[in-house]
Amino acid sequence: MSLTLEPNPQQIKDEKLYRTMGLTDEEFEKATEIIGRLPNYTETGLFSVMWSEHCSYKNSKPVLRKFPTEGEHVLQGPGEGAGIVDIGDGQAVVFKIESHNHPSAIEPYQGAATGVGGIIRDVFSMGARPVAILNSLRFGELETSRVKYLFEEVVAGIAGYGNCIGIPTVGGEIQFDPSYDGNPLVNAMCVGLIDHKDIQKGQAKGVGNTVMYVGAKTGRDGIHGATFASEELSESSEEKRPAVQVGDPFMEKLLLEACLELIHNDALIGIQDMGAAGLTSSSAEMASKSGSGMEMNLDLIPQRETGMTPYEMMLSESQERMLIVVKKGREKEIEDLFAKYGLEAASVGVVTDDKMLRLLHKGEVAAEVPVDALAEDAPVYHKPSAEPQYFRDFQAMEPKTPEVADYNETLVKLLQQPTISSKEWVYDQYDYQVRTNTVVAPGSDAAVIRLRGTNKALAMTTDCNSRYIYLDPKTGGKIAVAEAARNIICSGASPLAITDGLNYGSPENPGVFWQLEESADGISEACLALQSPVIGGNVSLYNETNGTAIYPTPIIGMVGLIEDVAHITTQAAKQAGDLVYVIGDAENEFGGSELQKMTNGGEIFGKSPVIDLTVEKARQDALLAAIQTGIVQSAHDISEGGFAVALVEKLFGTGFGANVSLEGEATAALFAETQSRFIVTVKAENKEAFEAAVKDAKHIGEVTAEQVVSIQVNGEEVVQAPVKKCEDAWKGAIPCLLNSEA
Amino acid sequence: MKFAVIVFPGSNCDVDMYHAVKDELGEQVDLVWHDADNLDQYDGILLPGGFSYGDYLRSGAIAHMSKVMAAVKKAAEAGKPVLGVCNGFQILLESGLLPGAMLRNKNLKFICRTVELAVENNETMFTSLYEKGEKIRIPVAHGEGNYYCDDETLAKLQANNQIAFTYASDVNGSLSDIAGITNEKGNVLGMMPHPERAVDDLLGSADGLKLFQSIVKHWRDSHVVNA
Amino acid sequence: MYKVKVYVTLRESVLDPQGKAVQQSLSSLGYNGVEDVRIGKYMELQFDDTVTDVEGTVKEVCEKLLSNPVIEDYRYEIEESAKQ
Amino acid sequence: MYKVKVYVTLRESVLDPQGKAVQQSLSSLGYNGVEDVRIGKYMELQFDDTVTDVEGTVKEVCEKLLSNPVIEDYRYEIEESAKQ
Ligand SMILES: Nc1ncnc2c1ncn2[C@@H]1O[C@H](COP(=O)(O)OP(=O)(O)O)[C@@H](O)[C@H]1O
Ligand SMILES: [Mg+2]
Repeated sequence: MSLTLEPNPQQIKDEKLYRTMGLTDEEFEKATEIIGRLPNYTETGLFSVMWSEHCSYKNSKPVLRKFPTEGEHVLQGPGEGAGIVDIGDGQAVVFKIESHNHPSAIEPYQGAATGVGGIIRDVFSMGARPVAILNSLRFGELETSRVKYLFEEVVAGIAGYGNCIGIPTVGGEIQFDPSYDGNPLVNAMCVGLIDHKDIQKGQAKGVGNTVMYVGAKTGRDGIHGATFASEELSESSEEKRPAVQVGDPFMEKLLLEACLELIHNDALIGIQDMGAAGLTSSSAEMASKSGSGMEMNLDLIPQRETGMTPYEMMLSESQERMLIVVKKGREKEIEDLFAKYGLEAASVGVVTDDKMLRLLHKGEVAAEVPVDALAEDAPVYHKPSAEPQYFRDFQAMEPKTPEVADYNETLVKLLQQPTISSKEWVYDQYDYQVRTNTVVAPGSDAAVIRLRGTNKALAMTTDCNSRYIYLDPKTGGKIAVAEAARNIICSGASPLAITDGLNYGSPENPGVFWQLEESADGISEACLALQSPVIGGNVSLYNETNGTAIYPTPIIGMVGLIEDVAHITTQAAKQAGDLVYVIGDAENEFGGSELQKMTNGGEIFGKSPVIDLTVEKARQDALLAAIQTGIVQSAHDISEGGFAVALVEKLFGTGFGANVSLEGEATAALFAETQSRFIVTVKAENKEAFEAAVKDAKHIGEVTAEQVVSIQVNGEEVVQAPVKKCEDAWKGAIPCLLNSEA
Repeated sequence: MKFAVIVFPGSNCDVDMYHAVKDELGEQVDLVWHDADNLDQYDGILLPGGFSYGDYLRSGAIAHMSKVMAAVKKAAEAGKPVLGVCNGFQILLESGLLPGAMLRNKNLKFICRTVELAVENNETMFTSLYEKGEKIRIPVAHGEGNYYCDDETLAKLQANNQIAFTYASDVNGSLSDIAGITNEKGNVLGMMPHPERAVDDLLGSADGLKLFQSIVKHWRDSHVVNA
Repeated sequence: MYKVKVYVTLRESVLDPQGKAVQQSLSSLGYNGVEDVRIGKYMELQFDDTVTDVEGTVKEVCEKLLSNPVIEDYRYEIEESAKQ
Repeated sequence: MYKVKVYVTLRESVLDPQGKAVQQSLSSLGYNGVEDVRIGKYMELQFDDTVTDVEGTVKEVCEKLLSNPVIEDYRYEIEESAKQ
């Protein structure tokens, strides 16, 4: 094979070759200082991937420290593969979100597929059985053939991986906006279940214990993926990009079952998945966390290609691999366990006590670096942050109500906006039922998974309206958490905790860094107010194309607990004659709204809606209590598109209509996106009980047998439309955009 | 009655099938690994859905070469009920226990939704508790469920009453809307829809339960006669 | 060492949904002259020197595994390749 | 009329899970001499006589639609075929 001659340490320094790997001059100097000599090529590579933003969070760490991470039920906060929350009866729920934005921009099918594969490994490496997958996607407008291609392939990739491995994809969210044109966002979240006694850690303890490599062989794919993810996309990304990683969900299914068997074997000391920066991060982090060192013989690494160098092996991001540490002398048992699943388990190294990562290759020491230097002691930067001018301009604007001539027509057009329209085209491709626990499938506010053998269930959702966050990061951050919580509450669950996927532009831009800081503050405040700590997350920076950043997009993945399956509630109306209530009044708030975007040529401006977390919390508590006493037939939060959209969404697929009367200014009453609001239906016989339970609920009308939606404002009928007409518009929008000529 | 659920590498509806039989039907059931060579102790064989061997190459192609398939054939020849659902159906087709083959869905996409089926033949050991023509709601979840066979085979299927279920309206492009077929003897059923996903009203439908109950009824009846 | 190329194609009588979709999207891209598209599989197998009856083995694996005779045809080419 | 045969294969360094699964299954069936299997696509396109630059068109559609240049390579053969 090719005999590439690696540059020697002096050349790396003189020709500043470390820069092409993503290290700055200062970082290279710091690395040199730490090891007391010039690093060789492999060592430079180790530093460059481990000190990339993706692995070290060097730019975002100061921001992440702000999040409230503790709570009564939290068993494992940020730091391990995924966070863990107690749900009683000796069980716990494990979950985390992760981004795969840059790989998906290059090869959308495989990028999305391997994103799903990666987050699943994070969950089962904790010892948990993955039970559900969610996703959160952002694309440009569905207008160009490139965006349509990205959208179709990303969805197919998520489906391809999740369906094959047999974990139901139960929910998600999608927004379309020009800011994501060249840089789509693909975030995947996985939820798992575990018994407390089975919780695993990525640790390398016990000098002399054996380090084993299990799963797929190592190839040259994805080398420098972590660094790649920490730079903005540009023309030159084309050449720089690593060989694309291809997902093998069948391999991962075997690995999953084998690892879940492995955790019951007392020979196992620690386990960690090889995600970003592959062998480098898993080995260095396991050793560093345990205060130990590790020595590996790279000749023993299972290799898919011939002639691989230490640099290539250590930086490869081949998928479906795990690093484990087992008790010395028990290796054969482990090999046999994996062999049953047709998998290879190779002993590749030992745990040492010298806190060094030492790599042997063909009888020589190929690299020798302190593990802490790679893992814990990565540099941390406090980037300058500055409030951007656009924010001041928006804040100075007076609220403006969009012009609406025909309310019926506007409602139908809103339903056709791809961000609002039905996502059935998407979730029809996901097996959301496999494992037969999905009680509430995609299509309602939050998905619900029952916990077999108990009377409990879990509700889960992903949410983030990035337009509000762009207009006002702090308020938008609060709203994202509050909206996730509303979806959880509407399903009959109380929020347990969140995971956050922070997607932003370049942190070198003070305006972007300010967005990151402000929105993190908003998220933190809402987490405290709504008692839902952050148990883990992911940061993806440098989401820019040719210098233009995406909207700041901190996706909130939230999981809630349903105490009794009898509390499970969906958004759909249940029966004619039921009373319709609205909780919360509309204000003249259109900044970042769907109506504003639609009537203003796709542009948004002004102030985002405001949110009062005390009011939010009080309403959520009251509604949940009412749901738990069994007097609520259906509940739905009011989000994009406002009241009218939420109302018709409640009627789709039910065979019912509704007749309601509102007060106030018609455009706001119908389409404003004022926060902390819900629409609820209640049986007539429960009128008093419900009104006593939810003080600020207003009775506004009835569910009707006639399949027409009729809305009066101040006594005048402003909307009168067959539900079927609305539903067709809503369902047909995405297929129609995909089929139309680019 | 004692069932075997065969587990191939990559099966993923095996536990669903297991729970349907154990929890909802209340019968005995074991998960049996694909390298087993003897199924004599079982009264009914269930081939679950999923992606055996990733469904790489063709769905069911690699699995049909597994060691256990010889024992499945033996059970089929002995007249025991053999049910293949989704990937299990594809494996039965690949192994020749049922005629025809699967093509990719007409829209080339994976389809997951609950669909309406019509019971075409209620005189099989799998369908006796349904009415003829009964409409039932059962979920589908597949990418290659577009059933194909040549004209001669189709004529035979029809003449022998081997079409057990059809889709009430087109789902994936299947010939004659075929959703499930039996072998000539009537003791091997393959179907793309998942009856094991429809055994509990909490999850939206329990219409699949009668299929499993029919199997048990047939077994009880024939064992009472034999006794 | 032998390099074996196997071509698996859908039988003429069998509808090819994927081929049809490709043909349609070609025509919507303006390539109207493409009348028909059929999509099959192309496989490359490396046989080492331990295999004595290469042709017999190829036929066997094509029939048993690589193709499904109900819907597919296969053909193959065997090339002797230099030892690496 | 032209019959165009297009072969699309995964690039060398790209993992081929399908090929790997087939190779393993062959070896577990006792065909140990099959060292490596790679699976790609084989397509047949019928061009009618309205297409003037067949080769140029083939290249174009291969790059735009038939192959994914990020992970795949393609090659093609053009055969003149009798009018039907
Ligand atoms: N990418 C996706 N994958 C799976 N389900 C999705 C996806 N996008 C939206 N959905 C589902 O469609 C429904 C409506 O989504 P959305 O409008 O975002 O709801 P909400 O506004 O209540 O958060 C939800 O059930 C959601 O889970
Ligand atoms: Mg909602």
